[in-house]
Amino acid sequence: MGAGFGRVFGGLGASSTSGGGVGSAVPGARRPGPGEDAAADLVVEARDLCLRFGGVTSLDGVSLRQRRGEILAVIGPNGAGKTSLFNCLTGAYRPQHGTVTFWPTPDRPAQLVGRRPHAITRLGVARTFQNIRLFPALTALENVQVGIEMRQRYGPLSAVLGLPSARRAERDGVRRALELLDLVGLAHRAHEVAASLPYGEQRRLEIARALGTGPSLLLLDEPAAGTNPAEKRDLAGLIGRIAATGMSVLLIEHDMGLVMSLATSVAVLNFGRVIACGTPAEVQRDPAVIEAYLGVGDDGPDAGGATGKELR
Amino acid sequence: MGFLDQFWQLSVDGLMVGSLYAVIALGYTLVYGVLQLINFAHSEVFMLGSFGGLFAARALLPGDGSVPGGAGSIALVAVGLGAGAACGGLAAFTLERVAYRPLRRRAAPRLAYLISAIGASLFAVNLAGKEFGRQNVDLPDLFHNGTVFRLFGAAVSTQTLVIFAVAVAMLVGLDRLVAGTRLGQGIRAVAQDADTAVLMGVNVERIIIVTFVVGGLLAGAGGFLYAMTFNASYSMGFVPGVKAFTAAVLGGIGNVRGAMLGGLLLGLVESYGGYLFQASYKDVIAFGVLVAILMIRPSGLLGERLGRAA
Amino acid sequence: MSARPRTLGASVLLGLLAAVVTGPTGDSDEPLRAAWDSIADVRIVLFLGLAVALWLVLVLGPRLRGLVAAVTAPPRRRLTAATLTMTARRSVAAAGRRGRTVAVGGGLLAVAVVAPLVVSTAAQQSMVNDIGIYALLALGLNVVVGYAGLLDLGYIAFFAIGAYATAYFSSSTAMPWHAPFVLNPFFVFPIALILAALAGVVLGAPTLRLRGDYLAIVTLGFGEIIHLVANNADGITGGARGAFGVPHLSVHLAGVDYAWGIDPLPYYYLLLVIVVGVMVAFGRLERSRIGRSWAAIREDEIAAEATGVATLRMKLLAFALGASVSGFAGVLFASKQFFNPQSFSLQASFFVVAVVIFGGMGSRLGVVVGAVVLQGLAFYLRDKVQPADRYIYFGAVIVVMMIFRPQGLVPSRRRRREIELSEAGVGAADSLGSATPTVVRP
Amino acid sequence: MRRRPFVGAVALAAVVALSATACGSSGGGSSSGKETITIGFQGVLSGDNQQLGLNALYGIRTAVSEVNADASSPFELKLVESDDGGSPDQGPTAAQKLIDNSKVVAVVGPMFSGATKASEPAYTQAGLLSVSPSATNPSLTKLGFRTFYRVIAPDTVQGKAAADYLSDVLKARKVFSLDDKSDYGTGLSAALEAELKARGVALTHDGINPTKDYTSEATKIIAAAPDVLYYSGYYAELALLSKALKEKGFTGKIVSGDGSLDPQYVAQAGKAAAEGTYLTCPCGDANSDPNAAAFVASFKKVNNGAKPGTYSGEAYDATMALADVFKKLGKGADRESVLKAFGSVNLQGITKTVTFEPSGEVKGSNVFIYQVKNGSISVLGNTANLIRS
Repeated sequence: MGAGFGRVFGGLGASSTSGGGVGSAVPGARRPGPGEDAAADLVVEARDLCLRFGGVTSLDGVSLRQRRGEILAVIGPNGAGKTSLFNCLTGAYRPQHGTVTFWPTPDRPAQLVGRRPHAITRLGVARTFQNIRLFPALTALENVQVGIEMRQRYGPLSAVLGLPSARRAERDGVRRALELLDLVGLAHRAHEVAASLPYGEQRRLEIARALGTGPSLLLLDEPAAGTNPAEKRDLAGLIGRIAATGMSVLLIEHDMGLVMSLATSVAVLNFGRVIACGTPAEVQRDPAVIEAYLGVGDDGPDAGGATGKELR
Repeated sequence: MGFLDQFWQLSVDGLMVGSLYAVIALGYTLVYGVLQLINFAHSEVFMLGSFGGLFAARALLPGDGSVPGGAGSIALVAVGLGAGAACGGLAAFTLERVAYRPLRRRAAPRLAYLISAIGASLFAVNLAGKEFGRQNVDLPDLFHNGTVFRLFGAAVSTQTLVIFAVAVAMLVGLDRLVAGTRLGQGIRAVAQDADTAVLMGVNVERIIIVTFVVGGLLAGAGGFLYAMTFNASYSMGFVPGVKAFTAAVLGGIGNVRGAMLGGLLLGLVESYGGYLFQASYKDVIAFGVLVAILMIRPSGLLGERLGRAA
Repeated sequence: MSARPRTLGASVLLGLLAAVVTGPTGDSDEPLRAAWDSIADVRIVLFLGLAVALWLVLVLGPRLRGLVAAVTAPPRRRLTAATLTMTARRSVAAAGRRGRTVAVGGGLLAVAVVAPLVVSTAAQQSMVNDIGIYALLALGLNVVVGYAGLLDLGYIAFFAIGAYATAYFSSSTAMPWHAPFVLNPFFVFPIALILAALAGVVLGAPTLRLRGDYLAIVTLGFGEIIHLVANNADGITGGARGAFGVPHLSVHLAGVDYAWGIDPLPYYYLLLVIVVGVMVAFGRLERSRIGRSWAAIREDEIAAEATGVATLRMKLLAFALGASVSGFAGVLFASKQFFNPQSFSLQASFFVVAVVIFGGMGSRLGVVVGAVVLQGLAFYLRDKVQPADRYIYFGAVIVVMMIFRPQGLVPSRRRRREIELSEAGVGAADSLGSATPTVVRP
Repeated sequence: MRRRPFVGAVALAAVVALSATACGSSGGGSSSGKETITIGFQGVLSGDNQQLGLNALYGIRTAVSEVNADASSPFELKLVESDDGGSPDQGPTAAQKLIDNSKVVAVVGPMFSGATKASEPAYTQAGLLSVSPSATNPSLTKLGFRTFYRVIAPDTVQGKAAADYLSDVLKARKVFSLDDKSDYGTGLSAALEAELKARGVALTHDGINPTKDYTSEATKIIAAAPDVLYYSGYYAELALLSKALKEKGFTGKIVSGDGSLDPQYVAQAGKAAAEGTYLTCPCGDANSDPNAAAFVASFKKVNNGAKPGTYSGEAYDATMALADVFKKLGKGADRESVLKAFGSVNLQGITKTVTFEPSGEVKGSNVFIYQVKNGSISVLGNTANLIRS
């Protein structure tokens, strides 16, 4: 419990990327006001998601909206349902109730609930995992290639025969993968086995792999967990650069400094409900949020999150 | 003549065989629950147990081919069961030591265990054939009073009754063991989460050995029951082994009660199927039912957690 | 120090076991007689001597090791940062390695071309029936087990489909049920390929969602069903009588007339061409996006799915590809010789799995070497031990091999990395997960 | 576990060394100055049916040792074994093994029809005589294998005679014909059923793969209430079936064929269950025929007390017929001359008189009926005579 709330919001001092407007996560969940923000260019909207495991309710009517190009951070104490929300968005879990609409382009909404994860990825929602899930025995390059190549079309026969189209696709894939590795600063590690990379680099590699799938929405699950301050700074810079390209980023993060410096808006989850949302500054002042963070006892938000303990 | 006339008789037949499948299936399920490993050599544990029990019982039989009958026969069954269980347990212990433990120490990929088991199985089958001959070995019927009572018109012989009763007693006993004792607690703990179990002070190595041995004891005793009616031979393990494994999966591998249910069900399906169609199609029917059930319930009839079984 | 008496005990037990294994044959009237006779015999001195020698070697081993290690296999690498960096450097040096691979491959190919010329006809026969066919089967199953990480225990069923398709299409006498026309077996190759692949899809589509072990039992059931139906459907397949009279392969093309016959050698070279072709084709596949997708599925299915890999479809593809190779082999087998349902037993399926794992799953060269070594061993043992005892030795060799080299004879680079990593507790070596509760890892 | 690879190498070496010590123990060298003639045996020496292979092998060994013990014999026989596991896959290799050995001038085998069909093309090509003691599939002599002979009558002969006996002597009106779904079993049941059908006997057919559990099959048979159950298959399964039927109180008669004519049938079924079972066989039975007592005695002596079983007598006869030909040919018997001379062999064997049709089929086989009486198999007589009387 040691962490004071003030320190949580102490700020990291990295430059904030301003992109979209005010965050539009909807508190009070049940009634997303009709017409509210109707004109907004949304990238994803979850409505009234409910997810239960046996008797445990993990999400209890969560509604959330994110505008295109915005960095939306989802925060909340452990067990608040953040990762469950992610898993519902990416198809890993199927909520018992609720819808998730995703706009790959503004005029083409798609319903995500009920689709398999790979189909959702194909639509343009890419994710990373809280506990890094790379393909450990593949090289960094190959890891990214897998993401890129899932959009390629050449079949087994072309591969076996070595048809020019297949070769071209293969070459393009490698080039694109190297570009992405360069973006995350891992170009020099391209041929190293993923498992051999240091922790922070693995995090970045995972982001590169996600970018390889060509997403319009990037979901990052605690990207800073377990990284040291220097790595964290690099990471913040990287996320900023990615967002600067116009990418929408949905971020789960414990590290308040990172959240406050990066996010354009913040949604706070507790006990499977959205208890607050708004700009970082608004959320910071919200009494319900303060209550939630102060009331959770020993498992409270580990202030800086730098220890990465709550990872497990 | 119709199927319905024979329904009860076929049910009795099916339940007797099914109870034996269930006893063997427990060995698969226990080991699977703890190690997530298909112990393909379990069928040979069963075979060795059945030889052990059979030879012990034969050694005690009078040489003139007569059987004592009554209490004497019951005692013989007890001796056979004991010897079978002992041999089965020893075989399972040896198997774990020789074919599995070294692999576990090396954290070998799971398929390596499978192949090691196939190798061990080949070794055991053919060595048994060498040592005990390749003929089927008969145990005279220990009970010769035939039908003891009729159940809805179906004849139930003493032999059937003894087999079914002992098998059910073992099933219930194991269920109690897993559900209600400290040992069972340990087994369930390892099955659910070995990492946590070790933190809680459970000796995982010991639990693994014990699990193998318990499975072996059951398979060995089951082997003797099997040999009482069906003779023993070096190659006897394979078919009931595959059947029992099927039964374990049918019920939800890793689930003790599922194995029992799966075994009985498989016995019944075979019995009915063999009657309704050409008997050589009964395995086709049995496997067909398995596939159909897995399509509908992908984790077997009762799901798959050993820990949840109790 | 207490380990030493225990090692001695184990060595002696091993010696006794060896004595029993090589001793006389017993029967059920005196079940322990044979074992006793083999132990209470002069020969036991030899075996105990060997046991003691083994013990000495084990005890003095660590000291001798330094000497011997230089001569024999290099010690297994421990997974350290250094190893991983080394692995990485090796990857960088991929180009240079390619050249070496080609050289090694060429050498092996030359051996494969010359080998049958210096052995007996019986050995040639075995090189076709046992090694060649099984190498082909293993290459196909390798796609399923080694690449996609799925366990298929009914693989031989597709082989049966290929064989029966050949009988159906290429002969009007082999089976009661036959096509209204007769095709040269060569034309049956594509048909069988497609039929087997279709069968793979039909079996796989509903079942591939099942977890590893459930898939294993369902495929096992499928294999048995095919086997039993082939044996029972007298009016269609000829049942247990089998299919006699499938014509040999023959070529009548642009002036070339050649017919394969009873002589195994021409079949050997045909098989060699096919095996090498399949190896090359699957090599390309492995290095393509498809191979990488399989690797991704194998290593982390959830991450693969999240990275957009259509896991189910890729698994189905692996299944169908594997099946089609098996069907292909079936045509070859059926046109080579008589077959009956015995050829498609469950044991045969197990044996193909054993070849793949023994050789090194995921490695094309490995599984072929696996077929050569295992079947070669079986052939070698024919004359060396009593036929009835052959499989005792065979089984023992498999167990010993798995204990000391669970990754197989020639593991693929990628698989070796995976296994090293899994031993170090990172990731999974196959999509079936590890059988080891993580805590017992050293 | 750092020293594992080294230990592994040692252990592997040990295994190889041990298996090497095990080899080469068989085969005695000939001490006398006699010519040595080598014959081969191809049969099922591994797998589930290996007992049948051993039965035959022991029969051959008995013959070989008798010939070699005979001082008047101008030659000594040497036996080379080749295992085909009873399966067509291994057949060609097993056959080739014997063909490659240029010393082998004739082969006893192959044993199973499937393996025969797979192996015989190679024998025919090599011109190496093969005499099967047990392959009964009727088609075998019609497939153009010029090197194929068999000392056992095809299924058709036995099936017809058995059917005649069932309907004429046992007066069966309703027969349950059960086969084991093997090549042998289906062939025999098909021949039997064809004849029974022609005679208007009511028939129920069923097939069951060899298993140990005949409980529900017994229920099925009893429910059909046949006068006679004819089982086409081998003794090990018939024994289990008899036990199951006995326990369920089957009152009909049990009849089976040559595959079950083995003292092991009684041993495995138990005397009570086996009692009264009829067995048909186109052969004389060594164990019950007083004329064959000498054979039984020498069989036991040669084979560590084992009793002759199914196919032992046939294998013995086949070997003796070969020896007879060698004797006639005198010195310099080779594959070609043996093959040429074998068709005209005429030898009183213990299972039958061995003479051949040009097709390689053994001539005029009498089918005998046996019955288990007082726990042992005894001969009732020749079907033709039994039906007449």
